[in-house]
Amino acid sequence: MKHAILGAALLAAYVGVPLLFGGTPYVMGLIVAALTIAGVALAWALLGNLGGMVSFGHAAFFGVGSYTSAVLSMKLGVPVFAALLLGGLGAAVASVAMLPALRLRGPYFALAILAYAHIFQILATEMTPITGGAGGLLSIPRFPTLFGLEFGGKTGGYVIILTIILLSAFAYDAVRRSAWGLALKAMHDTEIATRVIGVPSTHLKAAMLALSAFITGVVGAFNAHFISFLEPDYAFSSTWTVLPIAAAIFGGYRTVWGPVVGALVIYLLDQLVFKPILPHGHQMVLGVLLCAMILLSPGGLLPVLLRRRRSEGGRHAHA
Amino acid sequence: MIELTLQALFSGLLAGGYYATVAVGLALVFGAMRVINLAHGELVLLAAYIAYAAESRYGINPVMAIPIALVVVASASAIVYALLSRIEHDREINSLILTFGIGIIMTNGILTIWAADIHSTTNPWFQDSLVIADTLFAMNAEVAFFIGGLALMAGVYWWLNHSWQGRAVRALTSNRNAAMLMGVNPRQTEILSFMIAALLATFAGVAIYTGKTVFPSLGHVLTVKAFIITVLAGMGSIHGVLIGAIMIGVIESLTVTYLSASLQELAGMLLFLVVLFVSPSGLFGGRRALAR
Amino acid sequence: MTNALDVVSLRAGYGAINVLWDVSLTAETGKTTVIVGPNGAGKTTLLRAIMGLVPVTAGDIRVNGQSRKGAKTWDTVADGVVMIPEGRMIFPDMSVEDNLMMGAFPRACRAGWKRNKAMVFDFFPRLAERRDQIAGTLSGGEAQMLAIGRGLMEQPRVCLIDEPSLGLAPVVVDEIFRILGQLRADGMTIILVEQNTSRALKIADHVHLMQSGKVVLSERGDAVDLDRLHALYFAHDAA
Amino acid sequence: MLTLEGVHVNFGGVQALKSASFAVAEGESIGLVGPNGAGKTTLFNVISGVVRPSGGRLDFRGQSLLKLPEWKRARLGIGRSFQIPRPLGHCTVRENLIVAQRFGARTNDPQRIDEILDILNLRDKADSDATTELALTEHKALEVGKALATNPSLLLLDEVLAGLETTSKRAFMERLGAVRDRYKLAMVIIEHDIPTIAALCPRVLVLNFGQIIADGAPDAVFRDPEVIRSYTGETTL
Amino acid sequence: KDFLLGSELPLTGNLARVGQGMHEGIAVAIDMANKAQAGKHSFKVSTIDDETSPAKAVAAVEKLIGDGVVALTGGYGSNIIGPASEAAQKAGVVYITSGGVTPDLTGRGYKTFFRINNTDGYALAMIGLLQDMAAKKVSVVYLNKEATSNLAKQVKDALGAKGVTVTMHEFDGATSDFKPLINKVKLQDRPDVVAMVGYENDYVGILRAAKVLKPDVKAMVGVWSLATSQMAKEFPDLMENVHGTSMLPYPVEFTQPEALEFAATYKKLFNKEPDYLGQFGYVQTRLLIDAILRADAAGTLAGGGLPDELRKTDAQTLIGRVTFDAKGDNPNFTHRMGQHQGGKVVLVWPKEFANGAMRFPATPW
Ligand SMILES: Nc1ncnc2c1ncn2[C@@H]1O[C@H](COP(=O)(O)OP(=O)(O)OP(=O)(O)O)[C@@H](O)[C@H]1O
Ligand SMILES: Nc1ncnc2c1ncn2[C@@H]1O[C@H](COP(=O)(O)OP(=O)(O)OP(=O)(O)O)[C@@H](O)[C@H]1O
Ligand SMILES: [Mg+2]
Ligand SMILES: [Mg+2]
Repeated sequence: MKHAILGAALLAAYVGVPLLFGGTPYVMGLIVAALTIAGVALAWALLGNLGGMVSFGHAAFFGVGSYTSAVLSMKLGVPVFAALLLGGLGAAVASVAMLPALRLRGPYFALAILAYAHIFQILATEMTPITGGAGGLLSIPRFPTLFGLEFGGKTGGYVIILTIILLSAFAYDAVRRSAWGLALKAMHDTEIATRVIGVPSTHLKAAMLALSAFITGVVGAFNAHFISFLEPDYAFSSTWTVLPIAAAIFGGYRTVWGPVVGALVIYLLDQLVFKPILPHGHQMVLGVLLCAMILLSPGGLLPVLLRRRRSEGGRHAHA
Repeated sequence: MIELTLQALFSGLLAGGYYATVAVGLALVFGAMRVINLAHGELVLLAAYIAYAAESRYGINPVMAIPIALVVVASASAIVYALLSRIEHDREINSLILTFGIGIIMTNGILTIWAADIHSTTNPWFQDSLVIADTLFAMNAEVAFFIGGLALMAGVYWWLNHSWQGRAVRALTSNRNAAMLMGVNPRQTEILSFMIAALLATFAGVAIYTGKTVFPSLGHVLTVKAFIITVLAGMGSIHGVLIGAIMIGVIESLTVTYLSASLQELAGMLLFLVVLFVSPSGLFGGRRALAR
Repeated sequence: MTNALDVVSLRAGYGAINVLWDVSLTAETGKTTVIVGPNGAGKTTLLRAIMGLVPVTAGDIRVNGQSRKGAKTWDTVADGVVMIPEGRMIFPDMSVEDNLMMGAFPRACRAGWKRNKAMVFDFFPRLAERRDQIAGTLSGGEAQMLAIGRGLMEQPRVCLIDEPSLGLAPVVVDEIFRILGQLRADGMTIILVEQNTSRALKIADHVHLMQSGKVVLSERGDAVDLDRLHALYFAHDAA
Repeated sequence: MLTLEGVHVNFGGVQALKSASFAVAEGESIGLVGPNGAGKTTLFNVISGVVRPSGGRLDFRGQSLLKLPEWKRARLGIGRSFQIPRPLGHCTVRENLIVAQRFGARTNDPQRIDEILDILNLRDKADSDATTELALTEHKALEVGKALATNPSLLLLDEVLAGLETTSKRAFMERLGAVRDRYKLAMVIIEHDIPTIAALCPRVLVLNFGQIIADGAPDAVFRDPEVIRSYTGETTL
Repeated sequence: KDFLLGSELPLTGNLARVGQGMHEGIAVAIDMANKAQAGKHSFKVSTIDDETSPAKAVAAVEKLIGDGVVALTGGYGSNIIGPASEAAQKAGVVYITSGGVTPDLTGRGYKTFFRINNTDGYALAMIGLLQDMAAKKVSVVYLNKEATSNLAKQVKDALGAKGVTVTMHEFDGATSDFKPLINKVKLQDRPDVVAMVGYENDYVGILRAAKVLKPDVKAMVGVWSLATSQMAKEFPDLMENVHGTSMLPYPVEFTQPEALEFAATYKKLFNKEPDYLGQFGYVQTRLLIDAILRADAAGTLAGGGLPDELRKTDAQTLIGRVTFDAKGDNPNFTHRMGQHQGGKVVLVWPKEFANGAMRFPATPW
């Protein structure tokens, strides 16, 4: 039963959506953009939910991932798909520079990561020979055509980002279900208490930071090849932090799929519904929507949708 | 050379004063409710725009506009509080999104009402230069609001640390139930601190309107800066905010003077990280019990 | 004469979990009422319910004959009804001295804070030594002393005390019971929850035994026999 | 199995431990008593790695512990409880024990977890939220449970019996004794209840102002005038 | 016949002001075209806020093309225009702009991309003015964005080649206190002229700092958004004697009928004096409309003839003569320089367009 639902959903996502919207590049482009946000939102929520770390600087990973991949493919001719993974790796390596920040908690950690994002952005601006400086990189190689499938277009991009998100979500879910997941959840408020029962909490947190950075980096790299353009202000824009956070919390950041649902709903509602109605003030509607969500359903959208199915779920935050 | 350095230090000090006036309200609200008010910068901006409206429409001196702005900002602040206090679960994270949403609404509201143009006071007195000992230069507005800001901060510091209500504010964040057992009325206390934060925001807004320029997207910038300084200070510490803000102001102006103006943000961020790595809860963050 | 406190058929608990089942008891003005009972019986919950920290679903609480059901904690405190919680309920980020000052927060107590602080330091010299220490770093026993001292700063007329001897060294426990005796002699109404039954009974005017959220025995202090009381604890286990 | 030599701990101006030295033999039970603020909890913190001493030696089964992080010490077999209970956040009681077992003991043995729940009388509460739905004494029991679930060979218990009423305390002590004997645990137990200590531990250490002022059999130690003056007062065996 | 034009512009966020400015110019062009063509043709523009995001700009272009627009006018910021015009190129739809001046944009050689202004035109004006002033030492204070640093470097290279001592000072967009920087200029560089390359709030910050520190210079010169009516009104005493690029004087002294009509329409629609952003938006849209009408008359519009028709443009406009080269750039573009004088903006360079005398040396303090 469960497998049947999963299969149907996958079929709908991989076949149904392209069939429906493949003809309208505008809508397809919006869906890809929404999924890009969703990917970062998922990675952010992974770090927040499992690592207990709220980050205000995921733009750092996004930017490092996109630059790594773009530069590798442009200057060293690395194949685009390989560069994509190396972009993720680059972001994970960048997260190593943030290890000292793991000692920090709460807002201290959140802002330390933000500081990193700023620093990386300034470095990207100043390292002109590699990054093209403030002018950025134009004409980044697009995704190639493989096995007769054209990945360079909107639909191809959609298939790639969808796959990235599915794989990330499965990885997230696997970690969450493992003993690691339990220990990570347990660590939030009482790290010392977990350490004295044998949990190497710093290692676990570092691993989650690296995993989250990797996913974000891959998504950033995807975006670079999809948009085919990069500049520091764009690659490290706070949008890559702010929107995913809003999306994740909107959708329910304690669930695996909440951030994805949240990103799709927020982005598509905003662009497809509010923007045509209120061309100038549609962000205001987004603000109202966020506030209303927090006040009316603090657990996020997904838990609301699922509430009917699970009668008893309110008592524990299902992580 | 010495002249250059002295002016850099002086400018940094004054810039720090600006940062501090913006940040201190954020720190106070965090101290009072453990809530990071991401709409704080927008409240500051709102005050600035009220001052602008008062000046451009009725010719009121920006300083005289403070009471008017205070009424508006305090009302906005009260709404923020009313909404915040409805959050029951996961307050720390949910309040972020709530206040972030309020910030978006306010920024776009300001954009709709006042358009995207940049504004600043037209009263020349504020920008006239004030020269100290022939070597230190500043604008009248900078010095006046620096001194005023210091006085306000000293007042808030005293209030928080030495008055009965201020102590209750701290007690409430330290242990809410225990504070209630001491006879503290949480709502009343929280509203009070929100109103004081509104006063600080109003002051900061008028300071920015007279000494800098204002435009709708500035609110977000102010929030981020204030947030960074609050964390650098140690969340909730008032005197830390002043010291942290001045540190940032001075390092930035020294970087401009001796390296490059495009590296000043980098210098500020590096300073921020270094401080956090040396002292993980900021300059004056509370020491917490390790384990019992 | 009205009682300082009447609890009438009180029901209270935590959300879906009800803990107190129709608890009734009274505390006479100026007398010491001791509540004993096995762990988890609901003693702490009862005190918290009286203070308005736990929602009451049925029944009534009266202070000096006046209903206080649904009253806010801070209003109850302002009326002189004070609870001394066990030591975890201090203000961990504030100094010892600020913790004590918070005890004097109710308006009626502010004037006397200096005198009361001196009295507390007199009772617990250890606190005087540690006055500037952040309370969260105190040892368990020191924190317990702080909680008691802070409660005394509130100049209670009716004082609810939850396990004051918990975690204290025997010498300090002696001191605590000496202080309680003195307060009782001064005419304070005391409601004491205590596991150290034999010590508590010595100062009790009235004793209530709670079990599984109910009061199963109420007797005058001098009528209570320790062995019989403990036997009743067992009866619960068997049942 | 555990040796401390000249351990010093400073907190700002406060000397919490001054040259503390003693040894625990395999399977030995020691009662640790002393006035409030004497440094007992600090001693546990040093052994479990939560506090780094400013000087001294600390060996466990011939290996120095000083450089090891908390979690490695736990895996070596040092289990501890916290005086102020620290349940794991967002977890049920059972999940608390599972984490301790998976990481501390690195095994997966649900049966043993049930066993621990039974010993500690926590069966009814197994699925309650550990942070918000327990009474104080249940919290303390859970503290012991977390330590036991790591399969320790040395158990450090900080006032886990405090607040238990007399009958439960006796029952709890008996079960603790049984566990100790079954798993051949060494145990150091901090408690202010003198009869309990005397019944459970053949050896008692008295700490005062960070120094060990008495070490020996209970009846000898509790007759020491210095101990009576600073600690036991009117209370006697 | 009804023609729908598309426009993608930042209407919110950091660039909201410039986006609005260009938007107003576009609206004026549409209004005037509708009047001129009344009864024959009508024009409409559909505008989408790109929120200063390349992805959203691309989406906007795609949506507009999906809605059937004839061509696109607008765009602000080279980084946004790049991907947006690429999407237009893919669909073979004309994209005309004045919002991004970097050579990279025209360097791509797109068939459908047109631009009426460029960095060279700004640099030429600034260099020309500085040479007229016979400045020996110049301090260039510039924002570290792409367009600004390109321009600054061009000025430096050109002046340096002529033996002028040029010192460069880069600053970051977050800078709000320029006193340390200006103090450095004052004490170390001691230039004749300070050249500013940034945006409005940077100019205000720099000029305020200069007004406080009073460096011993002969003139303050800037580029975009400086010699505007808006600045003259908002910061009267700060702007006095400051030079900046400006196509038109303020108050506008138009002589050509077209210019007069432009100013009147602008005033009618927005109740304010037109500024340079409006002029550029207007000019690019007018040229586009002219080309559309020509192509329509020739019957090539539906067959993709618009780019060719636009490339044939050779017109005298508010910003001077406009033609397009093979890459879509306007090689004739040179800016003019204005100076704030007593609440007005007087054109002072080049001579042939000047409507007043340059005050020199002169500073706001
Ligand atoms: N916050 C809570 N949420 C749910 N249940 C609770 C909560 N606090 C306590 N309980 C439950 O209520 C019951 C009574 O607890 P209470 O603390 O009142 O007991 P007590 O008599 O004070 O026991 P002790 O002697 O252990 O202090 C216990 O079963 C406990 O598990
Ligand atoms: N971080 C700290 N800063 C300052 N003093 C501290 C700190 N931590 C502990 N202390 C002090 O060190 C002393 C020893 O504390 P410890 O907790 O070890 O006492 P204890 O023997 O366990 O007492 P109790 O029986 O009351 O639990 C206490 O006086 C305490 O106040
Ligand atoms: Mg209790
Ligand atoms: Mg202790």
